Amino acid sequence: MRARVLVRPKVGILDPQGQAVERALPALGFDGVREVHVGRLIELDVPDPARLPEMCERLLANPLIEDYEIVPEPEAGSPG
Amino acid sequence: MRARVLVRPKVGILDPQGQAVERALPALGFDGVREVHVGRLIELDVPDPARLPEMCERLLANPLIEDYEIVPEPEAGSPG
Amino acid sequence: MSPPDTAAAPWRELGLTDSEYELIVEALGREPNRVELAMFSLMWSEHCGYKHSRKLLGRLPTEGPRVVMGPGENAGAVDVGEGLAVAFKVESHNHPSAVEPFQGAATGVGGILRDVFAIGARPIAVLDSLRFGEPDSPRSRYLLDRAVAGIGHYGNSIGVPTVGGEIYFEGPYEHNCLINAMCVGLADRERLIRSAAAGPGNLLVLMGASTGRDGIGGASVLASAELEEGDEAKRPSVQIGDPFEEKKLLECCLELLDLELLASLQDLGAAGLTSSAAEMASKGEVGIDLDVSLVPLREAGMEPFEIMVSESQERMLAVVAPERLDAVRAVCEHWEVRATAIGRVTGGDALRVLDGEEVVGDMPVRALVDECPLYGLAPDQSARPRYPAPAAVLPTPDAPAAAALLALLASPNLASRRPVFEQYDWLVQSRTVRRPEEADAAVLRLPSGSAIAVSIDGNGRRVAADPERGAAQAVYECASNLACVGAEPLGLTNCLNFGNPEKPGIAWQLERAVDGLAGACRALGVPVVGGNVSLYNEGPDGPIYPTPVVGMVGELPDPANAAGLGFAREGDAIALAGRHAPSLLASELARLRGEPVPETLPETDVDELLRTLAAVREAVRAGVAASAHDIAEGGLAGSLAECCLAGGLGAEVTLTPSPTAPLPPAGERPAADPLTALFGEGPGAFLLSGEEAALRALPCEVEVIGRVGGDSVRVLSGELSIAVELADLRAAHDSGLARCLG
Amino acid sequence: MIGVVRFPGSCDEVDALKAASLVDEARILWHRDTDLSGIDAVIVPGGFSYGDYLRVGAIARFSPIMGAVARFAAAGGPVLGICNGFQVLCEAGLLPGALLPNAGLRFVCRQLELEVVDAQTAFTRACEPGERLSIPVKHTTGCWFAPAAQLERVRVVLRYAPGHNPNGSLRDVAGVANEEGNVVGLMPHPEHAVDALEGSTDGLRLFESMARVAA
Ligand SMILES: Nc1ncnc2c1ncn2[C@@H]1O[C@H](COP(=O)(O)OP(=O)(O)O)[C@@H](O)[C@H]1O
Ligand SMILES: [Mg+2]
Repeated sequence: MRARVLVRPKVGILDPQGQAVERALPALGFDGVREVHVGRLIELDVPDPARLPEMCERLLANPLIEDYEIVPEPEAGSPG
Repeated sequence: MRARVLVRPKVGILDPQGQAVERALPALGFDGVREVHVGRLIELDVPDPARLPEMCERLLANPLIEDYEIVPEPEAGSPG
Repeated sequence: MSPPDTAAAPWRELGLTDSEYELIVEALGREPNRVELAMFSLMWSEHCGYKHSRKLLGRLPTEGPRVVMGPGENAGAVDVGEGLAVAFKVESHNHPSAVEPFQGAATGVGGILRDVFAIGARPIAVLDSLRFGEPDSPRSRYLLDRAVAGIGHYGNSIGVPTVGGEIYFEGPYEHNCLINAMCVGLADRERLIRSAAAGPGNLLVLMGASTGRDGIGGASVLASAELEEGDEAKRPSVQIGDPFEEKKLLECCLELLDLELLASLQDLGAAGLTSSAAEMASKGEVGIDLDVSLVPLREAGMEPFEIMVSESQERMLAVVAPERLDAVRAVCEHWEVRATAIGRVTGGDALRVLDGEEVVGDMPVRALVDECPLYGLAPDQSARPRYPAPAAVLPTPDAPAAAALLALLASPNLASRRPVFEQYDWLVQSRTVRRPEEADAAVLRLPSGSAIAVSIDGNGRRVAADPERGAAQAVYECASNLACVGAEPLGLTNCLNFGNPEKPGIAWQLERAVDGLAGACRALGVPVVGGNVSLYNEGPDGPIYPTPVVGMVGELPDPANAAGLGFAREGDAIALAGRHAPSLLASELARLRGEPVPETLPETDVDELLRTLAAVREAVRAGVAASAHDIAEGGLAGSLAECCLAGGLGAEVTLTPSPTAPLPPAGERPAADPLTALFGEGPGAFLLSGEEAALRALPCEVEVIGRVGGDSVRVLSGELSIAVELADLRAAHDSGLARCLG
Repeated sequence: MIGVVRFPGSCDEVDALKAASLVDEARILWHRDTDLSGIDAVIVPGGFSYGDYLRVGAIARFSPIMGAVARFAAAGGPVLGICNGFQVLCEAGLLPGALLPNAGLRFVCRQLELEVVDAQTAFTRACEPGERLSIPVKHTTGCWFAPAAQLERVRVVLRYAPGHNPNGSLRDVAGVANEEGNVVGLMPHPEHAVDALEGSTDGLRLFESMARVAA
């Protein structure tokens, strides 16, 4: 199955990248953009999607400071 | 509206991060994972979702090397 | 003893004993409220209060003609002439790094940088001292990889070069790695600023990042009951570093000081606002009113105690005269640094915490800062920790000498540090005249045309063997590294990384080690201008090796003459300078053979060591020594191989050990058996290369033992001989650490 | 007069200023400045502008001074981007291609050898084609890349000498120019190779080239 893993800073964790983007946007004429957070996107073909959470905990995300979310990829929604 | 922007390396562009993840997984007991790509996830509240493509072209992605995809956030799927 | 009843006695959960709690009640004349309890528990912790170490630290010599600032300020400083001062300090970030090595190490660097610019010095160099378990453990390799990346991330991004450091891998650090970082700064002597708050009516201005719940950790037991079950787990206690914010803050603070807009300045480190405000008030003998409702927050709904103890990074606290506030704000706006007046200096003697109108904490400053109980140690040598013997690496204890040399060079403790220091920017700021692996100490030139040299060292295994002599040797090793580039020591900083001092065996290590440091500093005439203490470094298998890490700064008149460690010219004579008293006790070879830590180290002839240091220093300054390297890990053969590799030249050397190694008559160089002559270690000896007659004339014990030349290293030592191609040595030396970094 | 841009987060601007001062007068330009009058050449220096957050150079390219730098370049003014400055100029479209993470994914600080490919640009005029220069690199995102369609037209100025490519860049490219040759970007740091005590003086060649133009 092809899956997407979205990794983002945990709520309350400093997210300097998100802040930097939020501060840069007004200068480009994009006003009013709020709550910007920058994280990672990992896309992968996995033989056994049931093992994705473990893979996230151990490698793809840092559970101390990041949350992750597993999204089956739309075009490939059916189990591999 | 709350939206997600997924940014990934264009097809054919070197993705050493994806490769590194792919190489690291077998050692952790995750075999057979393929086609790993690592990109960026940007989540944000935008007053005017119509302007998101422009924001991506100009700032959030580099069109020379990256593709982007705009996804309205599930819980907030209705247009702002 | 009954199990701690934390509901009824929350102070226990916060690490305070019942009797300490009583003292607090006495000092306040009432029970502390939650805010006060949180603040006391941190101020009276080992980390802030130095409960178990303060008495001992008094034994270190801290005075000298060149000292500008001694221990007690955010960093120490020494005079380097022409109106300039060099500030420096080493600090540990061991526990945060064990939890999250990248951020732990990164914020360790961020924290020590703030200490240095808090006194008005521009950070010009970072050095790191790292200890991990054996690299065959995946966890050690992970910690190494991430910690090095974190140090690089912070230092590289902020534009301060990381010019040196050291790394050892030893079993006892497996569960408790050590991440110590040292920062060196440069300032006009007149510009240095102290942290004492002054001038009742002056404003307290918080600069830099907003305040979140970072690092609240233990104090979260105080959160009010309204918080839902399970919320605790969501509270991140990991501190995240933002070098970009700190870069702006650094430039902003230095400009504010240039414009003389600040009355005092203090960084926010452990215990956040609590410790910064309390320390500033205590040193200035004033009171402080601080309103938490004015503190810019990153998260909604933070309670006053959380704001007071948060360890959010990249923040500084300044005292500003009210009429200068606008000027301060203008500078901060230029650098895009947030600045908020959050309180003021008062004439009283209390630290008062306000939440708008409401007083939520009111404590005598003295009680917070000075009345923390100090404990004596109960040292007991018979309780000294026994450390398990390391695994044997050499195939046979009597492996041929050449095989032993190759194994030593390939062992992670001796192998090339290139895979690590290439991840650090060691050249930004254009001062680095001797870069990593080029010389025994990093050399940084000063605007005056002279230069400083810096080195950091501390071999825990040797201290475990003999805390007093081992600690003294860390000082000698730094001084030796400095001598090799022609530098004379000016001052020293140290970080005492030890186990639980409440255990008599650890207390013994700590006390002996401090005595060893103090004795060596006195012998060399080098004052201690600052340092840091990190105790309770223990894992399930026991304590770490006692690890005093010493950072030393010296000066040299002409950076162009700073010798490299590599042989420079074919045909040069190779001289052994100093009273080389090699011993295999606690050596790297003993470790590779799987020998346990011994229970003593040989004594050092300090008078001859002093003579040798001076002779080497002068030889380098005069250009008599084309290269200089001290004999340390790996013994004479290991150091010789390093000289050859660094210079890309081979060497031929003959040693004349005695096969039986009898005790020497008084005053003579002690003889060693052939193996010990090759690989034995001990302070005070150097390998110099240069013109033979000039080397022979050095005013210390000196013996010409061979010549530079060829493509191989050939050593004869009694019946033992080594002949190894340089290429094979290089392959071994290059592989050792690279292997660990995958 | 050579102007050296300072963004919040720049690190090597003082070093670039010192190096430039060896060949001409030089001063710092704050990123909010938009007036380049009196400036004969611009250096966009190394460092971590805006923390390199989001993508290296992505935020800095929108800072006020970059509009002025673009106009200055369009009018033929010489502009040199070093490391982070190179990344900014690529992001701003003043130079072809983009910089990707190093193949090894780690920061690399190393003294290495370069070969001059194009000695006709504003910053290599004092060099000989094929000349070797010893100049250090230090970066995490230095793997230069351009799509095939663009690649053939790119003016390559400097290459890593065989065996010296630290980041996996396409065709060993270390530096490129725009078509006119007045805008040049490179990953290595010539400002850190202007003093024998620090290891090399080969970087001076680029500054001397610039001085000829600026004069
Ligand atoms: N952790 C580190 N960070 C940066 N440089 C390091 C580190 N470890 C070692 N180095 C550098 O590598 C070189 C060799 O280190 P080492 O063998 O420990 O020296 P010595 O034997 O003199 O103590 C020195 O220049 C040192 O500063
Ligand atoms: Mg040494």
